[in-house]
Amino acid sequence: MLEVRDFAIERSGLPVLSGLNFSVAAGDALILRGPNGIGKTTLLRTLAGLQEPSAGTCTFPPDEGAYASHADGIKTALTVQENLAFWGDVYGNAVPDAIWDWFDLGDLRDRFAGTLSAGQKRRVGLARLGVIGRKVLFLDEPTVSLDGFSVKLFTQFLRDQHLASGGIAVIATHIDLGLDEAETLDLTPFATSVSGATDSDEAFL
Amino acid sequence: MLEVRDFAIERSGLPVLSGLNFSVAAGDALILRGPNGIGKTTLLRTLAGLQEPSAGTCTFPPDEGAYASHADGIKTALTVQENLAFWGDVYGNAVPDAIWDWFDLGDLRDRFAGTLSAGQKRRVGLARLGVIGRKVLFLDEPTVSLDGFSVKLFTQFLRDQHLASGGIAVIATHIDLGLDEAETLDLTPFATSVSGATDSDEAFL
Amino acid sequence: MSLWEYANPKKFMGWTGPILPWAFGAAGVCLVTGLIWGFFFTPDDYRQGSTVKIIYLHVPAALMAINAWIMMLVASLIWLIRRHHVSALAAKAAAPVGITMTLIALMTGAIWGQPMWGTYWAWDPRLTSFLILFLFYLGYMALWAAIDDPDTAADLTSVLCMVGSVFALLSRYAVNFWNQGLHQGASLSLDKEENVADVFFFPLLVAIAGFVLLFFALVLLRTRTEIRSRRVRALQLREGRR
Amino acid sequence: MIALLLRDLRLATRAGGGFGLGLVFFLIVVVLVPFGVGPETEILSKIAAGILWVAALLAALLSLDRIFALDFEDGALTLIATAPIPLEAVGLAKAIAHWLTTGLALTVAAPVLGVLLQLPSGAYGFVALTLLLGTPALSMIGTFGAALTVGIRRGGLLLSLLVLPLYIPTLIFGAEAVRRGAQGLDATTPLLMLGGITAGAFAMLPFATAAVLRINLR
Amino acid sequence: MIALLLRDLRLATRAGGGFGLGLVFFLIVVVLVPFGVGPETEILSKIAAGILWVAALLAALLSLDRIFALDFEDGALTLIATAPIPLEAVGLAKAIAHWLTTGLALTVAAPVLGVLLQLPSGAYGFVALTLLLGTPALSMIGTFGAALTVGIRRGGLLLSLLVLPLYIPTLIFGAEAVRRGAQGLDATTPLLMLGGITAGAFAMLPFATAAVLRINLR
Amino acid sequence: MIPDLGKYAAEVGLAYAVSIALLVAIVGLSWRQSKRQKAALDAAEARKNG
Ligand code: HEM
Ligand SMILES: Nc1ncnc2c1ncn2[C@@H]1O[C@H](COP(=O)(O)OP(=O)(O)OP(=O)(O)O)[C@@H](O)[C@H]1O
Ligand SMILES: Nc1ncnc2c1ncn2[C@@H]1O[C@H](COP(=O)(O)OP(=O)(O)OP(=O)(O)O)[C@@H](O)[C@H]1O
Ligand SMILES: [Mg+2]
Ligand SMILES: [Mg+2]
Repeated sequence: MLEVRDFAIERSGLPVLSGLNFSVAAGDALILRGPNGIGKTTLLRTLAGLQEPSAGTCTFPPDEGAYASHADGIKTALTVQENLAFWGDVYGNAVPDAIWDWFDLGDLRDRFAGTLSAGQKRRVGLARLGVIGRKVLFLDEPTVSLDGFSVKLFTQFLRDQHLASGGIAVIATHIDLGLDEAETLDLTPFATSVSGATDSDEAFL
Repeated sequence: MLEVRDFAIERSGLPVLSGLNFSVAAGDALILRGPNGIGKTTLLRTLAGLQEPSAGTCTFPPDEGAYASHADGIKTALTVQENLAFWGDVYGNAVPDAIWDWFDLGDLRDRFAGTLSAGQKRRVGLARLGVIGRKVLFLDEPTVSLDGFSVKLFTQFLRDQHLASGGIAVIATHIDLGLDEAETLDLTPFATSVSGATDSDEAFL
Repeated sequence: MSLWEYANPKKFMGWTGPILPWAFGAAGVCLVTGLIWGFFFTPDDYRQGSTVKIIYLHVPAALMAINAWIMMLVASLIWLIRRHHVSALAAKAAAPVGITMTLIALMTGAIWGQPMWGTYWAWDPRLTSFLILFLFYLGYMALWAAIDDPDTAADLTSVLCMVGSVFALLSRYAVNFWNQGLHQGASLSLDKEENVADVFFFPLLVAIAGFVLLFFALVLLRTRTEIRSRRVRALQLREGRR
Repeated sequence: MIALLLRDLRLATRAGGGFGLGLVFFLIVVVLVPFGVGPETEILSKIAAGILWVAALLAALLSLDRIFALDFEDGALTLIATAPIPLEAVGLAKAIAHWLTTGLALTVAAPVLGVLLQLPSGAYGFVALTLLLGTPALSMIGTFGAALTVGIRRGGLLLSLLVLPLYIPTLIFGAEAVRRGAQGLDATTPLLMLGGITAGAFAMLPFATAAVLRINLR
Repeated sequence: MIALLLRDLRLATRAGGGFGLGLVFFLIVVVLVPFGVGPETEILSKIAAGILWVAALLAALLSLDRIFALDFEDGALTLIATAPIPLEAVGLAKAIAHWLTTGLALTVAAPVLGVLLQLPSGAYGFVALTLLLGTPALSMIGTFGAALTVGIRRGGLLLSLLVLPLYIPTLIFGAEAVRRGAQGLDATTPLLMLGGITAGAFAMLPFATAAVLRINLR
Repeated sequence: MIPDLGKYAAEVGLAYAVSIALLVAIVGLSWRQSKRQKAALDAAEARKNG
């Protein structure tokens, strides 16, 4: 259960979004929408705890959050298998055997990650989510560079593995994921009006 | 006029696509489709002359090609305006005033490129295409991270500015650009069977 | 009303504006008096000849070089603990003044060294530790300059200032251990017997007061500039938004 | 933390990973100096110990920017920061990995390269001992510096500028211990100081590193 | 080409751009050496000229990886390669920009830093002269090396390894000219050689740089 | 009125010249930056209000 109350966020001292209230129940996904620059990335980073909100609270079970951005931290000098095994070790999990099917990585298992195409690399990045076994996922445009088939694979993983086992996902995306049961939140109305001031700058305004 | 004959390409000595034949007339666009890893990126780089084809020829008016990849060469320490002006200088063109409208960059003009969101940055990268004034564009997933409105802006630019003035565009993409008049080429049938050997390796086979 | 209220940028601009000219005025008066007194109206030392006149620049600058760093350390701590923006900006503002003082101390010292020790530079501990201090200032300023986000820059430079202070002390001990010095010991102690003669001492005091006041005035002026630039930045960012 | 350490070691030993390059840089500086100062044995043997220490320090310094920058650029650092490892442990693991891939190799190589610089024979043991005691401090201090500059693109030279003054005490005590040792003087004090700096660095700097990383990832 | 040169200079002078850092590195190496070899004036003044040259060389070396790597990472290099500038001109522009931001500053600073190393008074002019003649070669050779390693992530140390042997002739002639000059001997031959290396580098290496860039961008 | 500085005139003069130059430089620099920033702020303020 993820609960966000009176949330306000800023980027480099500039207010970005405010007045956010929402909650996502276990097993549900929330899709964030909004034009470029509205603050989706900033919101996800703040929810994941990488930066402080300027107001409000975000609660979810401790040690259950995980964040995935564009840059998926794949080491080009390690093989796909080694990359995933590392994240398994960090989170104290084994790499599930099924993961190779979930993300159609069987053939790429022993390739160095540096020799993958853009979409293949992305699939490895997403497979990390299946390895770390976190319940609350914050995903920033997860399907960039993926072809239609891979998007389906990913949606299927989310639905059948992650959400089905009581997981939560908050996803920022510009395309249609085909995750019809998920609620959608348009961020446009929450954009902070220009006159709002944040902690760090209000002193100067 | 772009003409590609009996084209075959390789990546790190491994054959990727072969037997490609197509031509694109002035004022037309060609959309490349195909699953991840089929070789779209490799094909575009080869067409643009960044690597040699393993067979066949690609002809287009000399000094008219331009390539745009994911990495759009934007300097984070320069402002948007300075970034575009640099490319204008390199190609000997002035930055057209209309560019700020075409890509909705008016407000961002004096921002440092490093402080833009993913989509805003992408828009700057695309605006470069309007500055350099090249006729034959090879675009690799140009709309990644763009919201629906920006995708429309881009399609509009392609159609009304670039193609309308006799330009050519070859575009690899996984999403629907709404460029309905463009032909589509599915690369799947051209994937080279694994047994094919390339120039540089056949000596060892 | 707590004392901290004066550290609010608006308040700060308010109360510093009027005293700024006075600070510069007082600094100018003290500096001119001290230096003219020292340069024109003091006798030569029997051992050092007229070079003793360099003391009126050298010693105040050396004192302020160290004090500026200490002030930056305190300001950094205040920023880290209480997050008063003016405090971080004052630390930033002090660094260029501090490095100038360090440079003056180094250069007057070097010039003094030629007649006294026969060399512009010797790896004397006092001199060496000033050189190290110069490097710390350089690094600190470079870090400020390299980071775009002002709060991040303030945080990082504050940590650097703290860690750097520990290592600066360690360096001081290390260079003392490493080489025996040529430089004289402190003679500005309260213990009267070791003190320089009064003829040199009083103009020196006035010059020191001048340097202190000048430092104060410059830090005020520069802090005001930094506050303005933060405000410009905030306004510009705001304009840049749709 | 062990997983991170092992991964870093594995990455370092892969192609382009940087293992051994620190060593090579050390070798090259040592080789360059005689070309610069000329071949006289007598002068060389006087400056040998000092040059070895300076070269070791430069070699350590130049491999610092790999510590965090690669992980930062490909996003791994953000992910590690949200993983269940305290950032203090991350800093420590990184410093240890750096020492294992750089400092240890330098320590082993220094006596060998001493030959090129006509190092006096009594000094070999001291060079190895002081490097063994001192290079861990170089790695830990450097890790702090690398964390400080991680957000800055190509912060490599800035990193050097920030870290070098922090390295000076280690250098002084290290080189001084060798010089005293080689002349048969008592080298206890500098050796103790060297050990003290290393111990102190490992006791305090992981926390500073974590704090600075947190700020930079914000 | 002018556009590229101007952009590079502008980037270098922006925050985090690296202008002046080469200089600072030079300063730091010069400062470190006495800490390593000890404070004795007599030894220092003997090795001063050589150390200055070695330090200048290292400072130039360490700023090399900025030449192409930044442009490569953000894709600008690919775009420049398909732009209507010959790659030879790109190489030349990069080398000139590097020299203006590094070599020139080093040349100016070297006599000042000579004071710290107790450089003999007769040697100041020669240090400045040889650096002025020699550092352009360092920039051009380094640009070639940077082009060679541009595809390699964090190739910095590898770059040093590749470039250093190429730098050795410049170093030898440069340091030798200063030593002879300071002792009042005839320094014409090493000075001529130094000039020759620079001229040769600028005549040939832009082409090699362009060729290597072409291969690396493939 | 200029005091007799003896054989060290060059040194003392140089020391004073260098120091005063540096002091003037830092004061001038601070002053110029202050003016610049003030102008920039006034411009930004005007844009905001106008
Ligand atoms: C670059 C070189 C030098 C540096 C960095 C330097 C640094 C300092 C510092 C930090 C002080 C203040 C110490 C204190 O008050 O405790 C000082 C004081 C002083 N220095 Fe230097 N010094 C240098 C060269 C020289 C030389 C060459 C001379 C003359 C022979 C000299 C003569 C003095 C004197 C007379 C004092 C006043 C001592 C006292 O009353 O405390 N210094 N110097
Ligand atoms: N550096 C490399 N070394 C070896 N093989 C590579 C390298 N880069 C890509 N490949 C392989 O070459 C093939 C073509 O890759 P390419 O990047 O052209 O695909 P793509 O069609 O652009 O895919 P995507 O839609 O995922 O971007 C893939 O099978 C990929 O695994
Ligand atoms: N480093 C930065 N400094 C200052 N402002 C920034 C910085 N990064 C982003 N911004 C601004 O903060 C706002 C929110 O950016 P954010 O990246 O969260 O947008 P987003 O919704 O993820 O957009 P996109 O769909 O393009 O990825 C934007 O207006 C952007 O211009
Ligand atoms: Mg985003
Ligand atoms: Mg691709």
